[in-house]
Amino acid sequence: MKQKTTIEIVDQIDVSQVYGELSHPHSGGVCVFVGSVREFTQNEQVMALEFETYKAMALKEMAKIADAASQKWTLNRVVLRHAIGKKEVGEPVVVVGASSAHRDACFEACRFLIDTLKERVPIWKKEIFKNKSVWVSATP
Amino acid sequence: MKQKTTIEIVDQIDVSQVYGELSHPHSGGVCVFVGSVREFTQNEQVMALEFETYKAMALKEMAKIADAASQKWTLNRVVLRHAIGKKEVGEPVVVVGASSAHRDACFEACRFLIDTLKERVPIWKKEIFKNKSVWVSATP
Amino acid sequence: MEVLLFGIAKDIVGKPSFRFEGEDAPPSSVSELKKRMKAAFPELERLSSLAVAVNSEYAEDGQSLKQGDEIALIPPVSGG
Amino acid sequence: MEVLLFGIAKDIVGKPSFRFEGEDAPPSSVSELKKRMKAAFPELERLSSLAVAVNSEYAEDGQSLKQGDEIALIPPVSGG
Repeated sequence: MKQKTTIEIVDQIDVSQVYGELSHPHSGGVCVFVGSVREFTQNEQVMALEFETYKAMALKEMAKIADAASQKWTLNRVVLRHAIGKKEVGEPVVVVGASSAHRDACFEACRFLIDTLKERVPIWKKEIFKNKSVWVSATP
Repeated sequence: MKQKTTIEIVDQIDVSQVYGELSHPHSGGVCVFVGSVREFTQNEQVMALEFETYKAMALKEMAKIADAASQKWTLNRVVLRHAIGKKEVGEPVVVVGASSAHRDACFEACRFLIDTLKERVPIWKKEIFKNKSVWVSATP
Repeated sequence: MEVLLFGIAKDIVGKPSFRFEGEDAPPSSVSELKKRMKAAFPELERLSSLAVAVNSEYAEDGQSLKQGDEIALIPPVSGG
Repeated sequence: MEVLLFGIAKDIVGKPSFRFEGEDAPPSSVSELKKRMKAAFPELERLSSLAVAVNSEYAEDGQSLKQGDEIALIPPVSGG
């Protein structure tokens, strides 16, 4: 059976839809990771995050990550979805997940999806503080 | 801040509510595991699962697992929810999750929650096949 | 003294609880309870494991039992 | 030859794309592109890393560039 993959860059993430996308009659386990805007970074209060992307490339990289995951593990469904634009504290910015027959595969794949997304996908995050804003990880 | 924990045994799981329960302004990451009824076990077709529990004890054990997790990791929210009764293929039967500032803690805690739940919580699952039914793991 | 039964233990005994009554004294410890239940229902020997809960907590073999305790047999769990 | 700019690279250059035009030939390889961009905008040297994408794929330093390629500077990514 062909694995079904959902790859998206969106303005707003609806977290409630991901389980339906990952659910599959041959899957006993679904693992989902949601990243959201945290109020504090190294004790400084974050007002919001702003995300931008090189969309054509980001979608290609996300598809490569899904392919790599489905070569490493036997997965029935994979989702990678990232939001762009301005996000307030508490808002979801990324959701990734996988479903598989047994839980080992979906846990390991889910961790791989978010780790590799953060390493490779061309998306940039600016932290907006009260009196300044900073592109995250841009400088040493 | 006190960690908020949700511990429940229910007739039906609504997977869409769990993100709202785990979301927290100090959490950058949420990890959720959903276990559902799989169509095949060792190549035999499963018609349904039937779950029963010793509820008073199950709730106590689930609360102990949440406490143990929040001692091992710094978590903002923890959810353990299990369904009982008859469940068809594809239906969710268990959802566990945790949220934390960084993703390491929520991934590790989520895995611990489901592994320990499966080891210790007094819930029993009967697999209903076409011509027989079997209490899972009951005999060697 | 009543013993709550679940899952396969309930099927083996044929009812959701079992009562020690009559002339014999009820078992005074977890290990005695297990021994007497297995003697009365030999099929319990076939299980991968058999634990006992006292007042809805797992109990060690050496734990003593008293009237009024809530006692349950816990066959191998299989949640999730 | 146009170079797409994102994140801090866009801020450093001050616009969303940069064009090599006029008398100088455009850069013929990824490494030459990086060298010339850093010479024109020294603040790019401060970045933790600077990658180049050609036709929306990460490109090695040795890769050659030709007219019509879609070229982009990729400063350190920070999604998720």
